Amino acid sequence: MTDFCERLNEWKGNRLMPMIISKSGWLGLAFFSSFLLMAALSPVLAPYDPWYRFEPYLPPDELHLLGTNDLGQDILSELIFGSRASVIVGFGAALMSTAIGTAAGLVSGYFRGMADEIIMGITDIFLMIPQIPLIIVLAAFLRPSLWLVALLMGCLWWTSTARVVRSKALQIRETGYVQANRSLGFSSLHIMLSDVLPNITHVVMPKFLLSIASAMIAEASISFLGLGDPTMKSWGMMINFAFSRGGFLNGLWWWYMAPGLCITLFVLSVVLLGSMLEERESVSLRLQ
Amino acid sequence: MRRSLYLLASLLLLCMLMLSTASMGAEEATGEVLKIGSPNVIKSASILGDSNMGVFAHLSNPTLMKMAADGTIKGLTAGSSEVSDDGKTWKFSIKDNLYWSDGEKLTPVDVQFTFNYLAENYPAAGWMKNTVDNISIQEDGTLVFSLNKPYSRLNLEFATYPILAKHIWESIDDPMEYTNEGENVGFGPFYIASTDLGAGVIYFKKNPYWKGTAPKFDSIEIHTFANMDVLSLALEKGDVDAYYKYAGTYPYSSIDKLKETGNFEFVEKDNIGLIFLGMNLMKEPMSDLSFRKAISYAINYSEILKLDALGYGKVPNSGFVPPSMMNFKETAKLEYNLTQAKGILDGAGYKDTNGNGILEGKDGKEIKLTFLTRTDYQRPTELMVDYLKAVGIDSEIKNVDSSTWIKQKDAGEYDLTITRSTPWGMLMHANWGTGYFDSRRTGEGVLHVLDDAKFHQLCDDILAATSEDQLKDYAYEVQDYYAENLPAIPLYWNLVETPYNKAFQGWYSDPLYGIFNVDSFLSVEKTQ
Amino acid sequence: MSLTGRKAARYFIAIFLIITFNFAIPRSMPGDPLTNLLGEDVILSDSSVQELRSKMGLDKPLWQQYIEYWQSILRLDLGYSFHLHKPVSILLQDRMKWTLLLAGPALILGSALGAILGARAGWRSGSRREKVHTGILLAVYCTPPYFLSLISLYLFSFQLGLFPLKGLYSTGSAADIAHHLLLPAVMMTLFTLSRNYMIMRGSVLQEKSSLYAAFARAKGLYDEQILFRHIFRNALLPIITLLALDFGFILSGALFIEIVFSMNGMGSLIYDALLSRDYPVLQGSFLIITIMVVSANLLADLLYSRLDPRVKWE
Amino acid sequence: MTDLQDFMQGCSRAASESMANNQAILSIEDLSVSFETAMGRVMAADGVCLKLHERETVALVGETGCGKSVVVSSIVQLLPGNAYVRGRAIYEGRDLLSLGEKEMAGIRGSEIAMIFQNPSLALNPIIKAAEQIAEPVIIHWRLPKSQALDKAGEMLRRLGLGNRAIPGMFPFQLSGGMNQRVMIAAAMILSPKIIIADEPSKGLDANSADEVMGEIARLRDSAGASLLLITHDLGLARKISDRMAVMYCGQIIETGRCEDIFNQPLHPYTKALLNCLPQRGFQPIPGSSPSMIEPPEGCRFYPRCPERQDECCMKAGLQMVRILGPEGEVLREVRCRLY
Repeated sequence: MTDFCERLNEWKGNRLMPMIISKSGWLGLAFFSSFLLMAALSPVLAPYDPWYRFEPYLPPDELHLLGTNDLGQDILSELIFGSRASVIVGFGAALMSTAIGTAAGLVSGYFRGMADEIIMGITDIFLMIPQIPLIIVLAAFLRPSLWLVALLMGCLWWTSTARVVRSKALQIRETGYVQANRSLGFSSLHIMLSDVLPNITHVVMPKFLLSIASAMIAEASISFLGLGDPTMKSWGMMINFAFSRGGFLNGLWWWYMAPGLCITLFVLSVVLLGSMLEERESVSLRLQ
Repeated sequence: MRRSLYLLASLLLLCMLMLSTASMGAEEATGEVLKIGSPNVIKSASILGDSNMGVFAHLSNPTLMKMAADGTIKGLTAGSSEVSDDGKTWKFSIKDNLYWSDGEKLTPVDVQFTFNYLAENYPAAGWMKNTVDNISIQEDGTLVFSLNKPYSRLNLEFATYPILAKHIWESIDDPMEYTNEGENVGFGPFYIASTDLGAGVIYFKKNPYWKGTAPKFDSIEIHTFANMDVLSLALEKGDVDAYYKYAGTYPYSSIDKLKETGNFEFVEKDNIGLIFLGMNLMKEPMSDLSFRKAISYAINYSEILKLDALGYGKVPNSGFVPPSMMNFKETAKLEYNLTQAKGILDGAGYKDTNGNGILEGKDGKEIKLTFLTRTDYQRPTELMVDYLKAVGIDSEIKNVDSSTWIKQKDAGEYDLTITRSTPWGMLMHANWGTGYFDSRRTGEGVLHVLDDAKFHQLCDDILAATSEDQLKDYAYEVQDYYAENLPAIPLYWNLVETPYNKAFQGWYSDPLYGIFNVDSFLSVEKTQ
Repeated sequence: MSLTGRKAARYFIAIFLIITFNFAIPRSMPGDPLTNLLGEDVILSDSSVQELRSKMGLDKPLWQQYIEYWQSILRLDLGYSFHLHKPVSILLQDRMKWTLLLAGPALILGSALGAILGARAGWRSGSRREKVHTGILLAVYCTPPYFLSLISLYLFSFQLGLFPLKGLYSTGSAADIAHHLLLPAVMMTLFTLSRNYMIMRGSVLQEKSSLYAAFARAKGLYDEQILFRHIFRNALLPIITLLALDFGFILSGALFIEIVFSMNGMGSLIYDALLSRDYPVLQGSFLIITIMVVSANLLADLLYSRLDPRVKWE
Repeated sequence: MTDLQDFMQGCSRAASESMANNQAILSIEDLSVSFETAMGRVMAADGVCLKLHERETVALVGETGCGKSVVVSSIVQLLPGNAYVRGRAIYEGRDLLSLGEKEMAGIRGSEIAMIFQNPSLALNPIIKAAEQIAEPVIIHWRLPKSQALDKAGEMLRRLGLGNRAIPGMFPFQLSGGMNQRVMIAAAMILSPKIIIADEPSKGLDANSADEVMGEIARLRDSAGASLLLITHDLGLARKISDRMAVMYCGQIIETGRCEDIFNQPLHPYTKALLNCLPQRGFQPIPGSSPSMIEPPEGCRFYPRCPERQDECCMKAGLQMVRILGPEGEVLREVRCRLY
């Protein structure tokens, strides 16, 4: 987010600028990796089994650093296991939406003409589908699991990635090396994969990270509506139970502040990483 | 450019502060006001179309009969009620000191009109068409209902339908869709002056023509809250004076906080309704009695009581019916005994051959029960899944919203579900909770899973019973039936806690409608 | 076909398909308007259930319902809600009034302030004040909307008692309504503000090091003159498209705010209609959302081509 | 030493007189610019001294990346944030480098104007051409927009872009040459005293480059302004400028009159540069320009200099040798041990 590596209009050195990470970039990376670690090593890190029941509504003490919830389960262990849900939903939805979005954007940007028209038509439609009812519909049909929520978000949010990729593909399509390849008779699939795609990745990466962030916020909001996955610990569900089982009123602020803070920090770290990539991408673009 | 921005921001802040102070002192309504907070949000101002509005409207349009604290049925609009020996003719005398809020006198003709009108146009009263032949009025004004078959609970049913004014409702052809956000004519101690859906408030005013004991208040306001916590905050801050929830208690987790403030008292009553584990008896393995018995031993009742009801209640009997109901019979207490549960399962042929801790059914396949749950019952369901796993029964939770729950429950696409019974639900059909199990009756909240002929016969006998002790024997028979066959396993019998501000006293609670009844509003007053 | 012809065709097909979706989504949910209508204490005989179903038109085959659905849309009759006992059009009118009263100023103020503050932050990035602004708004951007609203409700309404606890109004006077709507409107503004601030800041950061900005400076423009005469218009382009895309988010954001502050606007109407499978209300409100999103996109396209002549020229 | 004597006789008397009497309008004294980057401190300019007299055109030539643009940009403080500038640039008695952004903005566009190299990028794509030309008038003279637009229209006519449609068109609708003229119009509209042109002919085809340079020269003469031209096109420099300064790796290694430098280049690098011209056989200079982070000690051209000697690469004492004319005016400066 800082701009210290402003372009050097005179310095045309051919040495590639080494990986420069701003201060906030480091912060984002640190938080991001610590949350990933927490998700991966939850069983090791968590002091207790999150499903084991102690005394309910215990305030934080040395035994339970964050106290216990309405079923007496240790909130700190729940918090640590909750990170898994965010990681699953975040990465699942982001991977899904980025994959579909990139494919759609690539095809419509590269082929233009009728393909572009159809795909852009579809994106218009997808933009207008109200999301919450779709989630309730699917929650009713299939057993509502985090994978389902991630899948659904993936199918709904590829439109913005598709638009970004399409505009980039349109640009790259006109560049010399693509025209050259086309004149050499390479198949358009080959050209798309070997030439256009690599140049698009630095546009897709920030988008990928930002969709992780919005997927996590959406998961928390859906759980707040009570439609989350009951078999899996998740921060959204913790907040939902905290507010529906008297945590808010009885001033058990640690019960809902801890997951709320975790969501914000995890999303913050992802956004910082995303914008840092964008920052580097915009700089490297201008240095060419 | 920057100066204008700061100007804008400071202006915004200023008007924010000015506004918050300006309307601090919202002007007090004239005269003595009693404000009641309720989580039962009304969606439309339709007395017969909106179930919550219907409950509140009982103050302006009282019912014919009422249920006394001990569960017996007494007259409210009716002076007295009597039934013939063969149970086919009912006689009700109507009190003659009741006047509508527009000055008209309430006459037996109004009552006759009400029941004919409801039988015709109100779906929930559709049963009257094929039970009541005709309603006639004798010269001395008593109403005579002649039925085509004995129906022992007619007076109980008449404790739920509001009496409507003939001169107003005869011109309304579809009562379900009739909404009136303005003044509703009523003959109770208060009448509905207006309903403000935007603010979620119903305003009652004193009925000028009310002849009975004079109420101590000039107006009553029902403030509905969508968010329970906000309602608790309002109660604490004194924005509302008392709390009322139809067929429900004040959330146990918020009770201590109210008690700490020191200016609240609680009306505590045994709940006729209860939380129970519903089972799909139409499907293996739930249809197997020994499997159900084993499950009944696998449940840790004291823990569920402690976690879900915070101890406000007691461990239930296998007889399902709570002690607060009429003709209660003490049946065997439900017991948490893991070894017993495993023993029964083993005896019944549910083995764990591959030793992975999950039992296989009689057909050799591993049992995987579907636990259908609604958002309000997620916590008890989580506990249940844990208890079942302890005895080797695997189950997966299917978390759905209420409409989906109703649909999939009616289609039998579940093995277990945790749901509740309301006081009126327990009294429905042949009373003592039979309405929930009799497979011949459908409804949103009922499970209709019991198609055992013996049970059906028992229900019909109750409906046709003509004398009190006959009803008593049948009641015992029903409770023994439950104890033996366990069609459903009650989780706990809980208490209904209704807080009210100490500044008011004289609350009176009845099993059906809690504190929201005519007698209560006549006796409650500001403490001196 | 000419450019506008093709664009119009695309929009027309999109609208047609979405309206069909609006018909299909409610019906694909298990249950129907009757399942959750009468309350859990009512036992019905089958005959009265059939009678109610035919009154609601649920017993007709699906394709017939679909044709009647289109006929009613063309007649601009949105049907009748059996749950709220009111014609849908009246319902939508007064609910939309409240949501617009809440989301309207938030949208306008949020995006305007977001654009200006974001531009200034992008222009003066690195200064201490800008770092503080960006930090706060980034935190708001990353918090789930409902969570922040609940905290603010607890803090301002209960602890400090500055604001009422619930509802759209209590006495109905203008000051009272404003008093009720102020906190939720501020929260909505904050969310829109944080979204636009982030996007604008990134966009200005990118535009600020362009050659035309340097040339503008070489022409003697001083500091913010460069920003607002040159960079702002270029940086505004991505904001416009994102605002149109964001429209759906604004409405769903309003849903959470309405639930937290227990206000019955469009958000809670849709949420209740969903739970009670109130088809006419769902179809009506989805139609309104579709119209608003489509018009937002049209407006964005129009504004975009007016602001950036290169689009028209293509 | 022989080149020196030849040079002495070669100077024509008339040329030196024209330089002597008019004052130096802009004098850059010991200007050093360095950039703080992650890879270390980049010394883009090192101790640059250059004088620009009234009505005079000086061409600053050198390979790309030798720091020409940095020197020029630093005069009007258009360097990016991480630049660190030392030295003075005296203009009308004031040191431009120490002025605040407010006063600097007052000078830019009205007294010192700059023309950028890449016209289609330097013009705002979504603002009409006429408006961008009229902007300095609105900013500096506070004239209403209509009057400013008229002046812009007039300016365009003087640059041969007279037809009606052009003022209303956008930069992306005009060709490179036309855009360049729009930029010249914007720079010259307030008839500034100094014009700085940063490679105006770059990216244009041959004849439109000549046309553009012709326009610049014509406007310069009519406004009586002095021109500081940055180019790597030596032919162009010879045609249009009076004096020339050759830069190499952040340092000025030779200045003098154009004709003299073309006829008798003194510094080995200038010779090598001239040999690169097509008419002299395209002889490339061996090796590549040194890094500006750790420039070589002593003479920076030492690694590639055909006439290098041992003491050339010694650290100390490489001074700018001045060769004075009969009245003491500076005819030639060269930074080389050979002289």
